[in-house]
Amino acid sequence: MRRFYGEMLPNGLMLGTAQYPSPAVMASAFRESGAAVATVSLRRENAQGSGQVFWDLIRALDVRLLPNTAGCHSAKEAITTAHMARELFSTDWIKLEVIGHADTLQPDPVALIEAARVLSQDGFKVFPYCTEDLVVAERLIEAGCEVLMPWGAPIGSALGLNNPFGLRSIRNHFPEIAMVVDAGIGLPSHAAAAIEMGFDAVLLNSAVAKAGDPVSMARAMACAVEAGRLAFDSEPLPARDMAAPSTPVLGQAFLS
Amino acid sequence: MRRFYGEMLPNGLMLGTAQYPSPAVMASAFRESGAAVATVSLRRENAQGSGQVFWDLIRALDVRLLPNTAGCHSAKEAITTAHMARELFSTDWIKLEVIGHADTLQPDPVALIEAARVLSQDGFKVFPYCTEDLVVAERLIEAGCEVLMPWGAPIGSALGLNNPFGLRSIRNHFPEIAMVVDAGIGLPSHAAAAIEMGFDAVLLNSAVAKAGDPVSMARAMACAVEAGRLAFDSEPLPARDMAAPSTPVLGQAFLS
Amino acid sequence: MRRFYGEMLPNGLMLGTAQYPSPAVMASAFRESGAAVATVSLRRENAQGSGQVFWDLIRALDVRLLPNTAGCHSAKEAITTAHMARELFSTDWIKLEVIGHADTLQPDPVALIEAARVLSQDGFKVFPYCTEDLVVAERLIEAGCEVLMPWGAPIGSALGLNNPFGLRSIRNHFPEIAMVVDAGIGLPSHAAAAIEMGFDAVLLNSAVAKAGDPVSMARAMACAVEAGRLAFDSEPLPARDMAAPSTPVLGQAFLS
Amino acid sequence: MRRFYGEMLPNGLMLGTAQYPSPAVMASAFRESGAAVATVSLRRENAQGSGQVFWDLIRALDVRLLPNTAGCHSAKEAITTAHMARELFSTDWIKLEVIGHADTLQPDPVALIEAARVLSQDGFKVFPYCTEDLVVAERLIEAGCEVLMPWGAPIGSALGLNNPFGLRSIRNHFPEIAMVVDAGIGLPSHAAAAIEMGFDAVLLNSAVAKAGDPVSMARAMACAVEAGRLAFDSEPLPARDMAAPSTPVLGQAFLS
Amino acid sequence: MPTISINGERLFVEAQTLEALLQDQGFSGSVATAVNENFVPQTLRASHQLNEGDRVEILAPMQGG
Amino acid sequence: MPTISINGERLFVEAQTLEALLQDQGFSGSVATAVNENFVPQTLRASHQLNEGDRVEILAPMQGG
Amino acid sequence: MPTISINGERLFVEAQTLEALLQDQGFSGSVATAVNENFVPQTLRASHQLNEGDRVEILAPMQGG
Amino acid sequence: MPTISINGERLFVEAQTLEALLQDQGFSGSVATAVNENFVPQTLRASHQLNEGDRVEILAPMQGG
Repeated sequence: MRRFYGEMLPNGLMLGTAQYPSPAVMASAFRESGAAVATVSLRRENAQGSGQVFWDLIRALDVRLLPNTAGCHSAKEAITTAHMARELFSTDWIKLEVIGHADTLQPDPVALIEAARVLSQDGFKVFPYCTEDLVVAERLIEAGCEVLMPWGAPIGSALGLNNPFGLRSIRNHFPEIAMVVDAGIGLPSHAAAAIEMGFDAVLLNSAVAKAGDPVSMARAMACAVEAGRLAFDSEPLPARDMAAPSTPVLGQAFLS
Repeated sequence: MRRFYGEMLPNGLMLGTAQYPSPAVMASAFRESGAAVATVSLRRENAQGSGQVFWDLIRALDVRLLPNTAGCHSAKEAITTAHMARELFSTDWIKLEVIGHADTLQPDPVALIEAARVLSQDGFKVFPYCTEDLVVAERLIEAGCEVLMPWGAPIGSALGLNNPFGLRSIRNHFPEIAMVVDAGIGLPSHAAAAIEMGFDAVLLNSAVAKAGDPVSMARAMACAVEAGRLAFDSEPLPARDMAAPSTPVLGQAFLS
Repeated sequence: MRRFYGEMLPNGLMLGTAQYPSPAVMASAFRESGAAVATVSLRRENAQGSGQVFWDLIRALDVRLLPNTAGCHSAKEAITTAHMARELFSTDWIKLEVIGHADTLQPDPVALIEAARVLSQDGFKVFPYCTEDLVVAERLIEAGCEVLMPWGAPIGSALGLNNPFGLRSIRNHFPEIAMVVDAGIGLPSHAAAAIEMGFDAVLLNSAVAKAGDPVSMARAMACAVEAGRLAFDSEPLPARDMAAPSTPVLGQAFLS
Repeated sequence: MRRFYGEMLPNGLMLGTAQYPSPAVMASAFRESGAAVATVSLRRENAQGSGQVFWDLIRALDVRLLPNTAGCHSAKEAITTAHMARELFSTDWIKLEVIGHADTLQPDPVALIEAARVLSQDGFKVFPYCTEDLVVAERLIEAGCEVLMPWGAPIGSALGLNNPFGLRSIRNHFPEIAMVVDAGIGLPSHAAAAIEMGFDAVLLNSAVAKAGDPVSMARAMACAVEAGRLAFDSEPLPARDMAAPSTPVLGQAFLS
Repeated sequence: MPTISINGERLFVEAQTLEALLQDQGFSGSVATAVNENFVPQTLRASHQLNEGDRVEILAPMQGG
Repeated sequence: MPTISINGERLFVEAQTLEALLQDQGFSGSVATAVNENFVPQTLRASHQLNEGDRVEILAPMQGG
Repeated sequence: MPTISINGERLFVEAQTLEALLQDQGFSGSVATAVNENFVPQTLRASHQLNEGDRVEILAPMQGG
Repeated sequence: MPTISINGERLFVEAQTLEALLQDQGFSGSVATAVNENFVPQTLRASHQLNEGDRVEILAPMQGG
């Protein structure tokens, strides 16, 4: 498991904080899963200070925070939001989202590269939410990114890994870069498959928060990530087209 | 998780005992994975009693045994082997294998149904190794089987779940029957996917025994089975074609 | 393209005659597609002789007939139906269907093998509707079948080729046997893929008869079968994981 | 089938002119397939005028030409090449390729959008070679493109349609835009599947030129495109999970 | 006068043979016949005696997939 | 007395600086601020003069994915 | 003195019963037995007479998948 | 007498214009030209003066995918 901007994470599970039935359920999901990282966001505060309750809750989780720039549609907007997040959450980690398509929330590659360059120069440690596009990946790395977060499938779709070829390709072309499959993961088997391919972590939110039982689903995802990690490190048996007996054929009795 | 002939298993991992680099590695793989069931077999004994060493080892694992009839090519041969196994391993559980195709070790459905009928009448609790064929499944159930073991892919292929449609179909058509995906599993994501589909357990051997590190791969598989089980019980978010934001869009700042 | 019981067919399209909006549409679909074979069936005649109209229509198509035993649930029933069909349609070709599962119409392998043996001995040229099961395939060949008709997917599902691994496997294990992918084909790309794999023909019905425009869909399927046949005979470029330029790089200008 | 910059094409097959065993084979492949469009390129001419032979050959094909900017790595280079191509081939159609990744020849989205904008303003009818990225697609359309050419898989890979979800998505999001699946197609079933999804054409080269028999493979592709077109226009039967009999069950005999 | 079933319907019939039955019932076109689940070829219909309770199936060509 | 917009709502405010504005409007917890789409760090709020028509954004932590 | 096959090997043996055979051949641990492809339970070994040409299988636990 | 590069090869040439260069070098068929990475249309070749160090590209039709 690669380091994230020099930092070793205890495991490869990153979990979002949105859409849980209640704050208590969210807190349990984090406790039970032991997720290494929590993604958070920013919104307009009102005079009642309703954002502070969430803030207290999130600090109590005692987990690494990764603020995002969700909802930003331009580089400028994302850059300003990143600065606000850095001050507010006291971290230079930023999950850079620049929405390019309103329906699918697919990232805008041009604005993403631009924002990544500016933010990297401003000392941010940028985690760009991107597609599996190799060329955009290369530009993001040139822009200063040491981590990439290619999607598995559209946000909230629970479709899993839509383009396994593309994901294998991006993973293999940049062996030094830590990578997180972000978005689209719906089931533990998707998460395990991503880690088995060589990805360092997965980031998911709605698959946990919107499951019937978010807490046990969070645990399921933690198990899946561990399973994938162990398998990746265990040198798995390669698949092959032909079959072979798994019981030795020596000393076979003749009973027919 | 359904019962297996009335018996509750602690988890859905069944592990083979063949092809490990050493007996010690095998024992560790069982200890570390906590596998609920160990499959075993029979072979011609020599006067030095070399089978006894394995027997002592296997008893020390303190795990439920499931002897198989591997290598049998006819109903008659499988039936005789089952009787010998019952006496030797003191269990009426039998993994019924009747090989129909020498290359792929694919089961012979006709002989399998016949052997299952005879053995069920003789008081065996038959775990038939079969394909995803619904009609053969129905005949096996009529023959007395309360458990089915459809394959995922050819034995030793590590290809995973070759026919997800067929597996979903057999799983859904016989909701009362405990089912184990046997053969073909190569990675934790395969195992998790099987359990997520509603299968009660997976049985695997070479994916663990022939991995570079069988012990950690055994743990990986245990995690994957737990992940699948938790997910199945957590009412997962259904996949959908369209995308949705996982961050609420209320209170979005205007920074552009 | 292999022969079918010694007979060369002009092309690999076999088309069913059921479920068309009208007899005229059916006749056009056959004319426009040039299908080599028409499948037909039997039903209880009434005193008005309503079956005779269909019979006149079908004879006017001037196409090879392949009667089926659809709806039969036992070997006995299928055998009797086959005899009636032989007399009625003046052909010893019979598409042998023995339903094993009411919902999915999946074949009963045991009864299928039995009926195939009896009918082959009675001089029939049996075209058994089967699954991709290698062992059942071997038994059917032993029973006298020189043609196999494995399904692509359940009848009427339009799902295409559910288990490509299994289909490749059955195709490759019996290189001498003519094979038809029967059932499940919904689109021309499914039909082409089957022929590209080495199958000799496809048999389909609802994909054509229940399309919005059955006649043009029949033509589409004829084109697809021809495309697959030409490709199979053209030694296609093998797929490869890496990319290569399709424009020669010699003499490249420097304009940047 | 949509128009390409207002122009109706006789069919949806676009064929490359590179990599054939000989010019004569290339000419036959075009004649036999009736491809609507031929892609061509530019290279440094020598004093012997060896490019003129190809030029005479290509004019004799009497087919619409689509020059490309293959091998260009920057917007500037592609723009200059496009201008040279327009003069040389007397057409304002240009297949815009801007390579972003040397290994996979994946397009550079940033340079592609820039070049597309400049060329559109210069009166070119730009056919941009792109990925299935929705946001890049939108930018290309804003830049003036009325046609898009998303890839199926890396150039020369013959892998087919790597990301069917992504291709369906781009196809459905821009219903007015003519689209060609370019690159990656290896078999007729790939080409048919693209057209069945709603793409207007396919562009391929190595699948034909490097097949054992390029001429018959060219015909295979023409058939596949026609099959896909007919099917798309025939309102195909939708796929469904459950099975249905394709023979009416009324009047079923009782023979068992 | 035997009671037999024709295509699932019970009838009193005067015909003594399968051939006669077909004529009496007005079947004139291409049909195939089975009695008690056994095929009776056209050539044997005239000599095939019907018995009380026989189940006769008279089938004609139909559409099929 | 300038008219500014706070989180999209137009207000007449007396505060001359961003710091004063936050106090007057009762924002006491953890917030981050931007004026006219540019980030204003906490340390500069006291010296950041507000002008007529300024668009002030005051953001707090929230759930995110 | 009958010639029998034990696990595929032909031997002249003095033992009259399966039980005696196992003892004579030194099989002492956990084994299961079949004669001529039929299972012979442990409890019947003492009474199971061996005949010329019998095919005896003596099986022990082994690894399996 | 300027030194220019033609399709990547350096040459001393006498031609003063692009048009003259093409004639001198024997290019007679269908070609397109660029100088210093900028397209020079056929109609402007006669008036396009060549300078020391110019990079001239002369391209012809070729196969492409």
